[in-house]
Amino acid sequence: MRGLSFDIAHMLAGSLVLVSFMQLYQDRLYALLNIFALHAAILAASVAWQALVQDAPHLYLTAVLALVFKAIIIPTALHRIIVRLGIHREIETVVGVGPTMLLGMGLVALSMVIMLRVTPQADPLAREDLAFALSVVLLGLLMMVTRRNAVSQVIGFMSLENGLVLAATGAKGMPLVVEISVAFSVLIAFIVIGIFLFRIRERFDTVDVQALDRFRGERR
Amino acid sequence: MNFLALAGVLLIPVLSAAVLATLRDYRLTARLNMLAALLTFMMALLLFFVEVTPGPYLLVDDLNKVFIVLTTFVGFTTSVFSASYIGHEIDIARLTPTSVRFYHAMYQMLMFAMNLTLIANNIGLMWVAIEIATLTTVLMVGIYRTHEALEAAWKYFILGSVGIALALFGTILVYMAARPVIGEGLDAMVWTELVQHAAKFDPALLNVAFVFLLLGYGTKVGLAPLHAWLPDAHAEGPTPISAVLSGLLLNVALYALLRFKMLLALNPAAIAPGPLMVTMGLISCIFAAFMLYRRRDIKRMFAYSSIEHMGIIVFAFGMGGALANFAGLLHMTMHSLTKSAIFFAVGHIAQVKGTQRIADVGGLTVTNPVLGWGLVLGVVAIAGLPPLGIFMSEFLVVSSTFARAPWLAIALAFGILIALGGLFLRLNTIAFGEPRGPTAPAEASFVPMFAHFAIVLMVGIYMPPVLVVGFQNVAKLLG
Amino acid sequence: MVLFVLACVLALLIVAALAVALGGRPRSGNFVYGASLIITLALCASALFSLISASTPSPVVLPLGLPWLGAHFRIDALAAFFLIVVNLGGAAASLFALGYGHHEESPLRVLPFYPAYLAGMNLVVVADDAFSFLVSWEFMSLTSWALVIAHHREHENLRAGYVYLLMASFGTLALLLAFGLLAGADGNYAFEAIRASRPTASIAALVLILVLLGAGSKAGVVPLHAWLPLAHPAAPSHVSALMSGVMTKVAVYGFVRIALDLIGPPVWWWSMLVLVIGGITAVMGVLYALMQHDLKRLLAYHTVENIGIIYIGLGLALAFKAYAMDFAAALALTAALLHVFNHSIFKSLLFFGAGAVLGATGERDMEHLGGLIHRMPQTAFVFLVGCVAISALPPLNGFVSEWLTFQAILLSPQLPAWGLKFLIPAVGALLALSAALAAACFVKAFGVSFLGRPRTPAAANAQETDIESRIAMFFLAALCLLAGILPGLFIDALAPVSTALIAASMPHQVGIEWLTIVPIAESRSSYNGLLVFFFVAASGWIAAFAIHRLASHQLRRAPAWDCGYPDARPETQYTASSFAQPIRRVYGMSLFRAREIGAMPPPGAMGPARLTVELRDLIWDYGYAPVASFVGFASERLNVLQFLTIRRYLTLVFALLVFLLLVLAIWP
Amino acid sequence: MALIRDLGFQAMQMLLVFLLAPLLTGLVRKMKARLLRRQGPPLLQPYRDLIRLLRKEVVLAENASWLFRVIPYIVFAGTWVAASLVPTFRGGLLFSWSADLIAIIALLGSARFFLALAGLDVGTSFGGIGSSREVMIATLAEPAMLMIVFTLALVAGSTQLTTIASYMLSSGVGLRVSLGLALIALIMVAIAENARIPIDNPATHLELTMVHEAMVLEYSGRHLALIDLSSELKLLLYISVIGCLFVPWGLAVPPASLQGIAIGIGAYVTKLALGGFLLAAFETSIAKMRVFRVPAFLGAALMLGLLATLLLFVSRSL
Repeated sequence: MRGLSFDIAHMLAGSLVLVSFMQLYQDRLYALLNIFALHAAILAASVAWQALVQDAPHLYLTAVLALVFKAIIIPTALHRIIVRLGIHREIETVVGVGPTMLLGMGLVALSMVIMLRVTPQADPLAREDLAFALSVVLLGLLMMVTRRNAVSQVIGFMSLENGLVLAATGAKGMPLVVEISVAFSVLIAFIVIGIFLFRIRERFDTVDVQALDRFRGERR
Repeated sequence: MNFLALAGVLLIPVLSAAVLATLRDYRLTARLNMLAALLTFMMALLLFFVEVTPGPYLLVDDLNKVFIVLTTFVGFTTSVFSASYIGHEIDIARLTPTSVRFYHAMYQMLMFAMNLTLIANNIGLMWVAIEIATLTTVLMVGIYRTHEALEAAWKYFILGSVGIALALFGTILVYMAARPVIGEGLDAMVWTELVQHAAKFDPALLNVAFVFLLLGYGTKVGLAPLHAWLPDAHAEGPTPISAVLSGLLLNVALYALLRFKMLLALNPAAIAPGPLMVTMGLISCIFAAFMLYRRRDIKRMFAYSSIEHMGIIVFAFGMGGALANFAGLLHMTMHSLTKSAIFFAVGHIAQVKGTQRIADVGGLTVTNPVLGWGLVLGVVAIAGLPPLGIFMSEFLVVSSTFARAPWLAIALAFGILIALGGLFLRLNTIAFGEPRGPTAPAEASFVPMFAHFAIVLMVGIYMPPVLVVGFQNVAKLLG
Repeated sequence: MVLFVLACVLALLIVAALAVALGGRPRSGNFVYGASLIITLALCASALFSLISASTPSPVVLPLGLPWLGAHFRIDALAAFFLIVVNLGGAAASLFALGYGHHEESPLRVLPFYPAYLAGMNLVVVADDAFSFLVSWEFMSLTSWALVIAHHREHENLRAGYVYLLMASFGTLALLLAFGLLAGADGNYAFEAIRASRPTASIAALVLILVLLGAGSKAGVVPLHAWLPLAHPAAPSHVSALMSGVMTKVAVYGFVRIALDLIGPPVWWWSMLVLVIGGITAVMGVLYALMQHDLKRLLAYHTVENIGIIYIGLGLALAFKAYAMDFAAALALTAALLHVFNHSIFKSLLFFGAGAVLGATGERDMEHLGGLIHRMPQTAFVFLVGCVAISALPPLNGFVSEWLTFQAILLSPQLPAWGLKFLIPAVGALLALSAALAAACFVKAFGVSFLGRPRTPAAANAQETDIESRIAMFFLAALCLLAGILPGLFIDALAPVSTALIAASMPHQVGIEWLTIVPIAESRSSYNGLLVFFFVAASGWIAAFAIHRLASHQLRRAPAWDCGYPDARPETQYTASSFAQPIRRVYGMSLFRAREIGAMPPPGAMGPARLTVELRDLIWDYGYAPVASFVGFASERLNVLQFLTIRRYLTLVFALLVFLLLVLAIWP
Repeated sequence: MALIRDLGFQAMQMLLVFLLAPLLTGLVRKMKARLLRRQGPPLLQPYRDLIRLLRKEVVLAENASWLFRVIPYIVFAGTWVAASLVPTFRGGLLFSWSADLIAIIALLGSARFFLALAGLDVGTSFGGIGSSREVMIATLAEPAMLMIVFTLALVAGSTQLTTIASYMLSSGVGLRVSLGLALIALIMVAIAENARIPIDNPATHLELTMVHEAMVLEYSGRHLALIDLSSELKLLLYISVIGCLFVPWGLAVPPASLQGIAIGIGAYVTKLALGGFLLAAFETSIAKMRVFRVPAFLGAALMLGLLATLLLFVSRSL
């Protein structure tokens, strides 16, 4: 049993990294949203599997939380925002897709090298999980950096948080307090973003971060 | 009795935040806000005289005892200042009464979050507290709803959240490193446990954790490459918030970073955190010093001065050794007192002159002498000129560093000199010369400002022994 | 004794605080200046007593300052002497200010800082550990900065204050680094501990260079002097007298205390550094002074020259001490310290004179003065005495210290170092050149502003200054004469100082008959100020008596002869720049790129021809301007970082994260 | 008893110097006239001029101040004291211990200082020309003079004139390059200080050339007499300094007998005459220099003095 549970957890975490790559590839907002929903779903599955393996009931709660909020509610809300703001047709990547993917590969390699230095006596599951979590975080950050549109930056930020949840659940026995708080903060963060988007929408008639920059303080 | 004090420091802000959220009249809420801050400060003072056994979630030791008192004291004086400031802002209709109700509630939540960070024993709880502090300040920075305010808040939110996320990842890594040694569950998150077993942790994990923590909490401290949110948040937010941000939040974030630096210092195999902090401190000190020259907004200038001072403090802790650590702790307290006092003065100046542009403010010592000379005293203090306290810490840092690493000390001295040049270049136009702009006298409370300057002057000349003993054994603790 | 001095310093600070409280009322000026006069006189008396009685220095430790160290205060012979210099200048300035103070239109900006400034200077001299030394050193600069920008309405005063504070902080940081080196990593900052721990040769050399930067910039040594002629004239006259006459001496004290006392036995090549700097400072200072036509700037630049002379004396002392020629070192040090005393007297006197002129005419520019000797006879006489003293002419004190320095130079062939063998004659020539140029400079200063015909109505109806100012000036003039006539008294008073620093002092002077002073040996050289003065006075009296009896007494007033075509218009007189024209042609061409541009009107046009003199301050153009432009350039380039988009800031964070992770990946 | 004798000698010296000065100037003028094949004024003409001036009334400019009237007395007193300190016929004078060579130069410096002030007092352009040029010449002449004093002090080991003279008499001095350089420099400085031909023309009133005359243009009567007498005294002083330092033979040694004194006076008078003749010859053989070439001339003197000092610093024997 030991081998199988490890392989499945390993497969789920690996697929999460794969989906993060797919996110980088997208340049349409709608597609990006759907991929993000898939990303959240895989995260929920992985968390659920971890709950099963570590027989820690509280993880189920996190899995459900992740699935309901991140896979369903947030994508639909963002979908409606995109329709209202009418920004679904813009292509807003900064660096071409090719170099971004190369950079992504480099980041994953880097996180592997770093995590391999961790001494083997820590159980291998933790080491693998952390490597994947680190790559998801780095990819999320890369996505925030290479996108101009505020919504896609928010999605990048969300995938970064998914990486965090993956790492948190990977750590066996991490007290519940942390998981709930992680979820709690994600929620709050999202609400705040929403408020901002609307307010930003109300003020600037567009959500492109470029437009925001023209109103930087202290004109040069 | 001791648990009462601990509980008080946390519960009073939370309860008052809830109460303030419901009340409507802003004069009442302002006074309540002051009362709550005063009560919290009393409780914090109590902590000084009472021995508290560190529980799984809360901890009071020499390091945070001083900072708790400092945070609550500055919180109280800022609430006194913000009462008169908000009153004036509403008179000139820059703020609507509803947002003010929301403002006072958020103010108390911020106080709660900072107190929680300081006395949290559980690193996860510490992270949550900092997250709450970030979110509340983001909301308060955007309270004016002008374009620049929103842009500043949005920038602060994005950079802050990314920083916080990295910090969380660092915290998780610390837990992962602690779990095989201390065992699963709550104990692996309790700082006092971590300190005892730090030597046995896996060094590679600790290194990665420290990198993430340095970047995560470093963003909140405002070190050079990660500082981008700080100037705009200070300039566009209401001045009491700039005072709290500059005076307290930077210190609290640095306090969290120091907790983790202790862990790393205890583990010999891990890389030494010193050089990393020294380089980042030096870069931010010199970078911020050069940025002072082109500033056209008075609050943004003092924000860069905060970055510069945080650079000096991180440099001091990076250098390590009893003398440098003592200087760093002293500099943290002195800087928060001086910078918040300066922001009190700047707040009134902005209200009297109706603008924050340096070009439109002139001859302050002629039109409002008390305010003008208060600002001059503040700039003299922040530039590190003697009788005032910051000179003592800069004296210790530069001279103790010069004996060990001459080039670093020369670079730091160069940064301090450039910063002094920038500050006084602007002070000449603001405080002296022909008066510009409206010359109405400022009806405002100068008590908090001059209280801070009095303390800084007193410490510059004679340091009370209780403070000295506290700092000295913490300095040994920091390694 | 130390406690008494500290009590007086505290009293001064209390007076400063009171001045803030009752600054507004008219009589407050008299109270502040009167109180500081009394306190400084008390301090001066106690310092004189402690110097003469050569009592053992009893250190006092107060619980202030660094918590684990406390603040150490001690008065040894050196400190006692400089206390006298500081408080004598302070007392004279306070007495002068009693009268002159009424001209001040914003007293609240001057009164509180004046006593604090005096307190700061006294503290520097008394401090006995690095921290309290630097705190009082910078407090002194801070209060003088506040005084410099007292008249903050004129923009150039603000600029002067800004440049001054920057240079002062640069000096303090240099001193801070020097003390950091001396105190070592574990930070034992007390002077006792520093003296006990002998630094290695390389550290001592580095400390000397840092002290030259730190104390040198405050004293106004040439490359670092640029702030002095800006700041000193900007302050009110009694404060600029204090700054020029007294603060530069405190800077010299700082240099002597560290270079001769704390570092330990000097190495011979140190003296070459100090001598070169002293020589260049002396000549450049007086050449700059010659080119000025603003009276107070001229005096400020001239302070730079006298500091050069003092540093030449100190350089010689270092050289002799390095080769353990103690008597010669004692002579050089006594010459330098005597010049410190003399300069603080006659420079304060001259600044008081300039202040009186400014008060009476409201003009500082010599081109707008002239003929003041008729309107202000007593000020003119006293200013003349000051000019004669500063030009080192026999009966007065300037000549004595310069003569002693020459005697020290004449002793130097015995120094074996080859470098010194070539350097000292050159420095001797520079010293002689600067003495002659000083005489030229003060002929111009006195002649153009006091003699001739008034060039402006303001100069025409100037009134004599008030009585207190004149008393202060006459007191200092009398002191100049006394020091010139009876130098033996002052040299013996300095003996304990040189024994403290060099363990040897000049031979006892008072014993020698006729009160002559003999620096080394009877056969070598001796000078008797009293006899020379008496001899000149007697022969002058004989001539006057003889002419009074034999020659005719008729005297007739007539228009000036002027070779047959008298022209009474004041424009025909020689002005400051025309007086300096020959000297400018000789020295100015290379040093200041002096150029005279004559603008002739087109033929037939009746416009006047214009002659403008264009001088460039090379040290400012090639020393200070590049630094300012670098800071401007750097801040301009870095300013871009303020206006990036959020995405770019994130890229910064991301890049730093990846870089640090790479460092971890490659870490061994 | 010794004190009175010394006082007597000092008074004799002062009187001798006072009387011989106009004679020397008269001699120089006579010599120049003779060299130009002119009759020239009688030897005692300077005495007559002085007496004439003493009897005439003083014409003062309207805005001349009290300083203008006091300066002649100061200048005369300073020059007279300086002249009487230089050993002429006998070394070891009573007051020579009160001031050494540096003090004498400084005394002359103060006399020049006050004279320059007198030039500026009346406020005419001529006074200004004279003072500014005089002061410019002084800035180079005085350092050169001090360098010469350094050379002599290093050779003789003292700055006291009597000690130097006695050292020069002793065999220890020998022929030295530095002393030669010092002599040439001293002659150049003497010419500049006394406003002789190449630097300034004592006889002319041509505005562009005169330096010393321009300063004293406004003086008349008894004041002018004093000024002329002091410039004559200065000429005598410089010649007696050159005589005492470089041509010391015949100088009576302090415990000298009457016969020694007589030889001393005789030697001194011959030295004066020889000096006067050489000066006259030199003046007639050279034309006046443009004012702005004077710095080159005096710069050379300063360099010579510095070179001499440098040589002595480097080695004792040069």
